[in-house]
Amino acid sequence: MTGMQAMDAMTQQTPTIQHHRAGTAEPAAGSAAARSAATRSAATGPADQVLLAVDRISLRFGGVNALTDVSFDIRRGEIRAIIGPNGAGKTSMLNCINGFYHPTDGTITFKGERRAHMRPYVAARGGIARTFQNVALFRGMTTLDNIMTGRALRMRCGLWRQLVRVGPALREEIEHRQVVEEIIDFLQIQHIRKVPVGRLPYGLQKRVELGRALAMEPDLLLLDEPMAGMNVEEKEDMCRFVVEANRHFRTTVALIEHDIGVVMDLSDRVVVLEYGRKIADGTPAEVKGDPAVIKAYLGVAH
Amino acid sequence: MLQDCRSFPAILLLNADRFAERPANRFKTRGIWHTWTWREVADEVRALAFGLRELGFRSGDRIAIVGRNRPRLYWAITAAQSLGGVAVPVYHDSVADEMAYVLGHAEVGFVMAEDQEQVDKILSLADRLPSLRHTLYDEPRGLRDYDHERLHHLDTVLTNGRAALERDPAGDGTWRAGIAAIRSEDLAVLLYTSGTTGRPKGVMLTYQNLISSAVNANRFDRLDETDEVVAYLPMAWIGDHIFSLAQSYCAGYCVCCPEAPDTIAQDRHEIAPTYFFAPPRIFEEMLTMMMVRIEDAMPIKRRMFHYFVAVARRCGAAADAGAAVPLTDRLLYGLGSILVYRPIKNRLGLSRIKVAYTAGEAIGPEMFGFFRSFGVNLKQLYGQTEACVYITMHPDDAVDVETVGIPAPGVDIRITEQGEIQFRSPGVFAGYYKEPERTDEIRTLDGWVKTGDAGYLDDRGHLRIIDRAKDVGRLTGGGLFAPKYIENKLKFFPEIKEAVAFGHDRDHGVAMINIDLAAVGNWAERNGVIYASYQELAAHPQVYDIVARHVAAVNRSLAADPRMAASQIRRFLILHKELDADDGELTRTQKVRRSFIAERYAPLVDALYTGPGVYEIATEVVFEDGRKGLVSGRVQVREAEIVAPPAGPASVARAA
Amino acid sequence: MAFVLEVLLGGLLSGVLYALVALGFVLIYKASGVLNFAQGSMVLLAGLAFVKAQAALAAIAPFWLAALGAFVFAAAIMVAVAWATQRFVLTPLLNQSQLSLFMATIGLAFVIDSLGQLVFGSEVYALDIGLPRDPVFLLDGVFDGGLLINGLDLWGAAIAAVLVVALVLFFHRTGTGLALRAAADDHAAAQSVGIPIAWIWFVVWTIAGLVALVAALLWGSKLGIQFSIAFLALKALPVLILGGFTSIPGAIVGGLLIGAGEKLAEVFLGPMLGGGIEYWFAYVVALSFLLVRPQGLFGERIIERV
Amino acid sequence: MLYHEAGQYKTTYAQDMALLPIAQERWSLAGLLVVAFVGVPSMAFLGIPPFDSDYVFSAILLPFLILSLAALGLNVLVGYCGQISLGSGAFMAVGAYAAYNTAVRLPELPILVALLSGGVAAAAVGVAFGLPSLRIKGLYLAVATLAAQFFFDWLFLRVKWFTNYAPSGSVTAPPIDVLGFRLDASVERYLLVLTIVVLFAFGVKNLVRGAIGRQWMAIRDMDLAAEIIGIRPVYAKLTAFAVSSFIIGIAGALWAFAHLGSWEPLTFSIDRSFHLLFMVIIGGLGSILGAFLGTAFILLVPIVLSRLPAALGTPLSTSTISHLETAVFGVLIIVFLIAEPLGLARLWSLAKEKLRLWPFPH
Repeated sequence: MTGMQAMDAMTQQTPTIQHHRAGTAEPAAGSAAARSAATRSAATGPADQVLLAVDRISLRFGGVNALTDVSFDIRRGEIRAIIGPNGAGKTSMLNCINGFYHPTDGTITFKGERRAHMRPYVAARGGIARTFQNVALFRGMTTLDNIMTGRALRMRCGLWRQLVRVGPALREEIEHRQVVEEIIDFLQIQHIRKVPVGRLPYGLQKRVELGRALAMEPDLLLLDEPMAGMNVEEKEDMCRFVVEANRHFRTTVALIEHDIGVVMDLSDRVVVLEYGRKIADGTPAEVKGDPAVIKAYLGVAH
Repeated sequence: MLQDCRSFPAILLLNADRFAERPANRFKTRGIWHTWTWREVADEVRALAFGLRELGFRSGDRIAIVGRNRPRLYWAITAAQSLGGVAVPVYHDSVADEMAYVLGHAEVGFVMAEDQEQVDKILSLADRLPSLRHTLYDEPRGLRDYDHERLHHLDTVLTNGRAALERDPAGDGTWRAGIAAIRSEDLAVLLYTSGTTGRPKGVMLTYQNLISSAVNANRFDRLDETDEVVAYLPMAWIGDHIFSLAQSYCAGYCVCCPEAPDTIAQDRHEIAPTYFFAPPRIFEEMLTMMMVRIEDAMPIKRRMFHYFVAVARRCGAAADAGAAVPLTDRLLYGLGSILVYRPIKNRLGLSRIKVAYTAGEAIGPEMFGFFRSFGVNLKQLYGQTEACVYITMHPDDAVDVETVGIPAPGVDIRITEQGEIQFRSPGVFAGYYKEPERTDEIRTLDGWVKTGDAGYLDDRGHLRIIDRAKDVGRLTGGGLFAPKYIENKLKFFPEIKEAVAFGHDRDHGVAMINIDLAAVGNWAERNGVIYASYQELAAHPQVYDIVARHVAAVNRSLAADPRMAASQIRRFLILHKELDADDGELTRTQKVRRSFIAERYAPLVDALYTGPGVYEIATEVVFEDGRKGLVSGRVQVREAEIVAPPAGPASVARAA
Repeated sequence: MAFVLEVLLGGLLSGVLYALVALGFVLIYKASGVLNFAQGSMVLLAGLAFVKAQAALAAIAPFWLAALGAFVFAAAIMVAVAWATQRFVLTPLLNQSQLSLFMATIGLAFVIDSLGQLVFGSEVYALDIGLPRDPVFLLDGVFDGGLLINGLDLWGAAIAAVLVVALVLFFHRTGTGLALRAAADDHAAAQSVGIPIAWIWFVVWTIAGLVALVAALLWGSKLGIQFSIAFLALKALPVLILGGFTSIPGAIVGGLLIGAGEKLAEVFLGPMLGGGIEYWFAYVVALSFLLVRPQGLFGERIIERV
Repeated sequence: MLYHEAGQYKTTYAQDMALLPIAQERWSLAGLLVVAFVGVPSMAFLGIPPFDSDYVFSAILLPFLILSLAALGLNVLVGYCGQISLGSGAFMAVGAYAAYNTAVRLPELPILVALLSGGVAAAAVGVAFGLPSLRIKGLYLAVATLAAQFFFDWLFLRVKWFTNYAPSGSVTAPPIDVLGFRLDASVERYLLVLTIVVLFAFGVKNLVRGAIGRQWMAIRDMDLAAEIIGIRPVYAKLTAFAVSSFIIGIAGALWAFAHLGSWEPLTFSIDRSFHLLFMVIIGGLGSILGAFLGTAFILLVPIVLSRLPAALGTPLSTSTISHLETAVFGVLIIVFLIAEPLGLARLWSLAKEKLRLWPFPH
């Protein structure tokens, strides 16, 4: 695998994304395969090592079954897509993974540990980061401060040191600022560094939110429709950032996305949900050919 | 001593000595400004030179510099020169084909690229560049997994260079001896000028060319090591090479590189440079920004602003004309300084400006006067790559927007019978690389260079430019038609971004207009005009009305000049798309390519001479990623108001 | 034993008053999501208006007519307050956070308290609407001497019961009532089916104002009308926490529990703690309750949406 | 307009994250501090009006500083962490009585330690009453803090131990000795209080612009998202309660010791809580400056109201004026919540931004 090939895979994404937006359902298997190979060679651990396994998860609210008996796994270093029509339970799935909801049945194994009930911040400590479908930034704070909050877990100085600030607290603050600046540079948001996020357009807010998640240096990054509501150019940028985050920061990614072109292009494997049940699981090409998927999803939504 | 130095590496060593701890470069990255002193720069350049040598860089090798302004890219130029190499800065935004031509023509063996984007571009051209041996890059992001056999991170090169230096105790001496051996007539850089037509030409500039121009210019404007500039114009452009490298080395001033394209204005504000160069476009953007924002201000503030702008104009005009300013105006000007001028200069990062230059295009007198009246020492200069920029420039005590000033120190000027401006100076280039015939076309045997511009020297010895000599045409009626002159007048209106005028061999003038989306969009917003696209806004009848008023105003001013009265614009249209360098309609320096446009939009030109009405047009456009598409639209041709020339004897053109 | 029952009954009956005020809170909270800190001040204002009007009318009209006139006058004042609140406080703060609205009602409470006292004076006024004040002995046969109950309290309980029934009928049987319930569930939906939110607020605040007036009459008959009523009415807050912010039955049950609880606590725990624990007992009970069951006895379970 | 920032660039993160990154602001603040620490006492010493009268210190400057401190503390909780509190009067009371009891029962301890004990006790109580904030939010919390208010009102009124069995319930603080000096004159107490207030203002500023401050604001702006990135709500909220109540406790102790000298049990009633809340809202939620502006404003209103009618030739009775004052407060709160929910500090920063952008609006 050479850099040249990896680059080809990257540059090929752009046209295919637009292809799909334009409505032609041409599979982009070649580039996805090339990219997934790149990912594997880049990953630290063995390619097939399972980072997170979801085993027979069910989730009920009152009488409603949000998820029924769903199982799948996420391997270290891959980009895993979760797709499905509206109301398929995709977001509920993410909510279970990062501790917002506690599944009624089933288990979640993360880094080899079976988890009982846990709060979201415990999941965060374990290395799970998350972005939201509707941007969930801290509106009263600047871009810089928002991303700095992503470092909260890693900042150790106590109240007293922070009160005095000079000395260890300032040193620590600067250390983390450096990490955050790398992310700002990576996401090309230097010009909005000190702008309160409430004033930013939607596309940039999504970028800042991704930045905040990356600042946690997570092992697993959950992205809930990272490209929803973006124009083509913003989508391209976001795709690039996700791929780069996956490769450069060695982050395993699980994402929900409606744009099939993006999904087919970015992801190594796809799991398809419908009405809270898993109906398919496999590489983009496999899933694409699956009759159940075509019936449930491709035939309907797009 | 500076006069003993024959090359930039030699000057760098001198500066490391004489300005050792003074800042040489600043670069904003990761949110803060990093500073390098001259001593540190010399050290980095030496390490880089050794690193390059380790990679096999030898005397006579070419290194292409591809990227935005960054200290390390500038250092690469000097490092290569210190080994007897030649730097070839390339426009970072050129598309792959353009770049392939330049890199191939210059036979570069090395490329110093900014980041992944540029590396990708270079790698995609690798097959077409047999001479290319190694590619270096500054910004490692995204490049980690690339094949690093012939691709090197600059950090690695520097480390290797330092290691090599350590291994070889005599290395430093050899290096310095090599620098001392560089002759002033050696080639320093190859700068490719895109020109308005044809393939780019490689302008060969020697150390002597660059250093003498830089020294003269520094003396002319009394620049020294305390000055600061912001480097933000393309590195491949002679202007940036002179301002951000040659003059900086000679004077010892500090060059600051902005963080990102989006932060240039903010970074300029933070640095507040003392020496500033910008094409009229930048000043135009500043002015438009100000006008748009002041329109949103409270009425009282708006009136205050306009009132003091008028005061400044009054005082400024009087002062520039050398007349006495009345006491009341002087007091008002003082008040205006507090309320308007200083705050605005502060906002624009111009508050410490000692000298600011504009060049490349004619600047609107309104705009020019505006900045000057605020106390910005804005001047014009006239220059070319072939002259190492300086041909003429405004002296501090005789600034006049109608002229481009007096010949720069060491420059001789003559006007030919045909009205073409020619010059001779120590800065005159060594020729076009591998194209002696094109060199001969432009340079006479006795060393005069043809500028291709038409103009004349006025009674004070100041040069006035009319247009490109070959573009100055004739109407069928015999009247002079200087399209650029007319276009510039049109473009001085903030709503008009570009204009293309036609009239040569025709019986009257016509114009195609590009509206300025920012200015017109703002107008639309304030007036409740709804539009979905540029195209829709451009076709809006009210927008046509605005432009029609401006065309009429231009016609009035043309009518006032007997030489130009005949060339008034009789019909105009507003183009349905923005002229774009990617479509070949503008040069990379954003000048309109009139003949290309005439060909591409031939149906519209015909329509302009047919009569008013609505015409269909479809054009091919190139998107940013290189794909092509069709943009079609309906374009309306309108009649413009014509002004009768002032009564008087038959007007005879004098200049031609 | 009789003593305990007596205390309990007394507590329950004063709980009726808490319940009445809490009812006002619940009505407003249900329909507009606003916790109306000014509910107590509305009780005070209604009481002051009634007393002053009654005194003025007593000179020219028979007792019952003066009382009726005063009632109409006070009701009109409450309608005006509802309108002004809707117009000048709620509408401008549309879409603001619950906390902002809550703090605004604190401001409103200040305004109502002070304006009420500026206009109607700030002394203690006796209030008489002709309710019998004779002691009543209940269950003579069971206990020795029976249970001593104030007749006023019984009347109060009866009136409160009638009011609750009337309200329930209003909400479940009339068009306006149904619309209000719809609006409480979903503001946006209510607006989209053409129920103007401003009108809903006005109606709800008017009803809450009338409930406050009834509470003022009962409370005033017992204690007189004075500034402390506004603060006493804050006791309705723990009642709400106990009963749930959105539940009418909760307000009633909670009111009775708090009323009985604090009387019992005062009598049996008070002497040990230095007395006067009525002052805070309700709050501490509510606070402890919060930790166990945050949504209250009858409140809806809060589901966090992501 | 007054901000000529061009040419001020940062070469280190420490500079970039400095308290006041703009030079002009650094100079203004330094000037203000010099006036407060040196100018005002010198004027008092030299007898220059209005600082020649004790009234200015005891009735204006001391209350202003101490209440600003309390508002600062409350702002940490309400403005930065988004947790409402109606019990700040109670926390002041805890601070005052804890300091009093420490001073009276352990007279050998320095008085500053007694003041500190007020803060510590208030912090402990604050954490205790903050515990429900882990389960409940918003309006419920308001009720919980109200409970604190009523409970402590009762406690200090009825449990005589706290008032050292003083027959009337009214207690007198011992005189303030600092490092062997007895601070009798109000200008001396002013300097003590000023020093404490300035220290706390800087300390709080350090906290809110550091990691813990970002945690508080994250909880305030979106608690679910805060939890997602690993912020423990327990820690963030309880530290906010602790820091806030500590400061309010100190303010309570100062109010008792440095301002009142002797006080009645109901000095720290719910009215005080409301006043502090108003100061914070009007001054500006989430702003250090706001605490000072809000306090100044709330203190000025009664002064203006008590003088204005007389000045206009229509003297009013005291009770009328006090009702008017209450009404004005109520109206102001509503007006601010509607027009400028972020208060005077927001107006100030808007003005500042206007000046920086001058003459352009954006």
